[in-house]
Amino acid sequence: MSVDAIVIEHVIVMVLLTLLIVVAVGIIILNDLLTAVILSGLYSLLSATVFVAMDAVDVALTEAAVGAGISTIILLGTLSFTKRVQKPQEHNNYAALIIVVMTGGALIYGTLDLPSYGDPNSPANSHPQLAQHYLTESQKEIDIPNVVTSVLASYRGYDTLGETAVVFTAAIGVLSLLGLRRRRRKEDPLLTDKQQRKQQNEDN
Amino acid sequence: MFLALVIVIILSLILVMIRALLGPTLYDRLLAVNSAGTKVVILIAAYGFLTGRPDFVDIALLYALINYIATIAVLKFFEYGDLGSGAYQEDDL
Amino acid sequence: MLLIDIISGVFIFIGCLFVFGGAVGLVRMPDFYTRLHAASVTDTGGLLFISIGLILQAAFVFDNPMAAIKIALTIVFLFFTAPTASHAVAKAALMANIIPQCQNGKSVVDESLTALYKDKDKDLSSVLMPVDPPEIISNFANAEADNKDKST
Amino acid sequence: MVEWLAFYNDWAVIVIMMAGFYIMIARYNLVKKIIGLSIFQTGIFYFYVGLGKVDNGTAPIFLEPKVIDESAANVASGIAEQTILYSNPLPHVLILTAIVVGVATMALGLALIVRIYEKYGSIEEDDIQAIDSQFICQLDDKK
Repeated sequence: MSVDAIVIEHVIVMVLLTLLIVVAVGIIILNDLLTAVILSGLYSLLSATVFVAMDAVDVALTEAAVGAGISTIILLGTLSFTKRVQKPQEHNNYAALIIVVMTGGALIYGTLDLPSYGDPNSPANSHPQLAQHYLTESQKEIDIPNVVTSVLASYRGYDTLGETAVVFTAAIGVLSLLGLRRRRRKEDPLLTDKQQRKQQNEDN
Repeated sequence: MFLALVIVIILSLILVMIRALLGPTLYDRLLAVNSAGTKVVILIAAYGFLTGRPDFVDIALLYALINYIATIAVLKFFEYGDLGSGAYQEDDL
Repeated sequence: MLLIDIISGVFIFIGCLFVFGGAVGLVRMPDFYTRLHAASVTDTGGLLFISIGLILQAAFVFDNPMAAIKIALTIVFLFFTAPTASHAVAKAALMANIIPQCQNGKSVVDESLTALYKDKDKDLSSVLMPVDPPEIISNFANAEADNKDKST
Repeated sequence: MVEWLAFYNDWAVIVIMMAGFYIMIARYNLVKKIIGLSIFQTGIFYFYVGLGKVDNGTAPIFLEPKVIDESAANVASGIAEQTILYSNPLPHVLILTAIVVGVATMALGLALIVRIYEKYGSIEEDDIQAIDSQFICQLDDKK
């Protein structure tokens, strides 16, 4: 690849990140919660594209399965148990805006010392015992063509074990909060005809 | 060729996003997101060709399936106000 | 190799036209159902043409038959799922009383149609027939009369 | 490339993070807060993965040697003997873990929101605080 190819890749990542900013601002502005959930699905779609453009294909796979699939569905499940409409807020929260702008300014000041995007000689990419070791030795030591898999399952296997423990704890927490109980069905006169018919069908 | 394809798809993605952000009804937004999903599938496939490694089409394959599942889940929520089949509760749809 | 490039380029160009036209239609069309028409039809068609171009490239230029098979599977899945999703969106919108509109913003279909559509016990054959032309004309005449009343 | 454009990705990531942060602290709706949390998380993911990106590199999945020769032959600029570059796999691993943990956190938070709605009948933060303060006032009256 030549220099032009590098520029093209950088520009594609920049455009996709800008689109992500637009979607995030849309989520801030719009008041309907269902709209926010739909837009967060769009956000996950775009974010997986960003991961593909940043060469992180495994992350993109996980984001596709987890971000676009599971998050949307559990958010919708929550909305079906709670209200759908957000209460409109009267005032803009200027204190929050000031805090956010100050934090962002501090972070932007911090980025000025970072290595530029895609720098092959940055400390993270050229460390001889981490990245370079994984890239050069893992084929001999573990013999899996996908380096991410070998790092995930072997070099950093305890990380994965801890992750599994966290997910297990979260599952226990969700189950103990929501339980396996069934919601009692109310005989509500306001049910629409269609739902009543569904109910009758189920009773028969 | 692949560069032109990627550019066209990103442009149409921007147009679709305009509809998703402006859409007057929820169904417009949902339609736009569904359409954006199809475009993202093409974009991921084309990006693999652009960078010279077309091995990563299986991400696009996964996306084609996940997008369908998400759309159907949202529509089921629209229609019944619920994701499960047991409780039909009245809510402010 | 050059021949394959030309053929796949033509396919990808046609697909790009479809996709971009569909996106423009999604923004420009006035009504939900016309937008649905613009988006869903062109997405499916554009995906088909672009994927054929990519399959040709993967199989002959990149020499990677596995990628070609994967793209073919993507076509198969999306041809099952995309029309189903479009149909489901349209059905949900009809259930939510979003009514198709015609040029002057007046409803083409009577509002009672959607109400009757929800009531499955009734016989739908009379409803699903198109509305009689004289009735539409009289509807428009009434609407114009209303407009004149409002203006005067 | 222009000098300041080298930092554009970092700045965009920071703007995304701050958008999520603003949703979290300025919106009263709890579900919206959770969505803001996930946006904040994805901003951090882009930052990490962007640190691991290497120019001219591909995804860290080893290529067959035959493909290496072909791609080296395809390089028009005449770098014949260049070894193939891969992106840094370590941030990808960390982010894989973080995504799954993030969804677990989100599920737990949403379960808490469902419980809060069952108790309070509202998922707006100010409503919940009003109900709480009312309850505390009642307790004081009883004393």
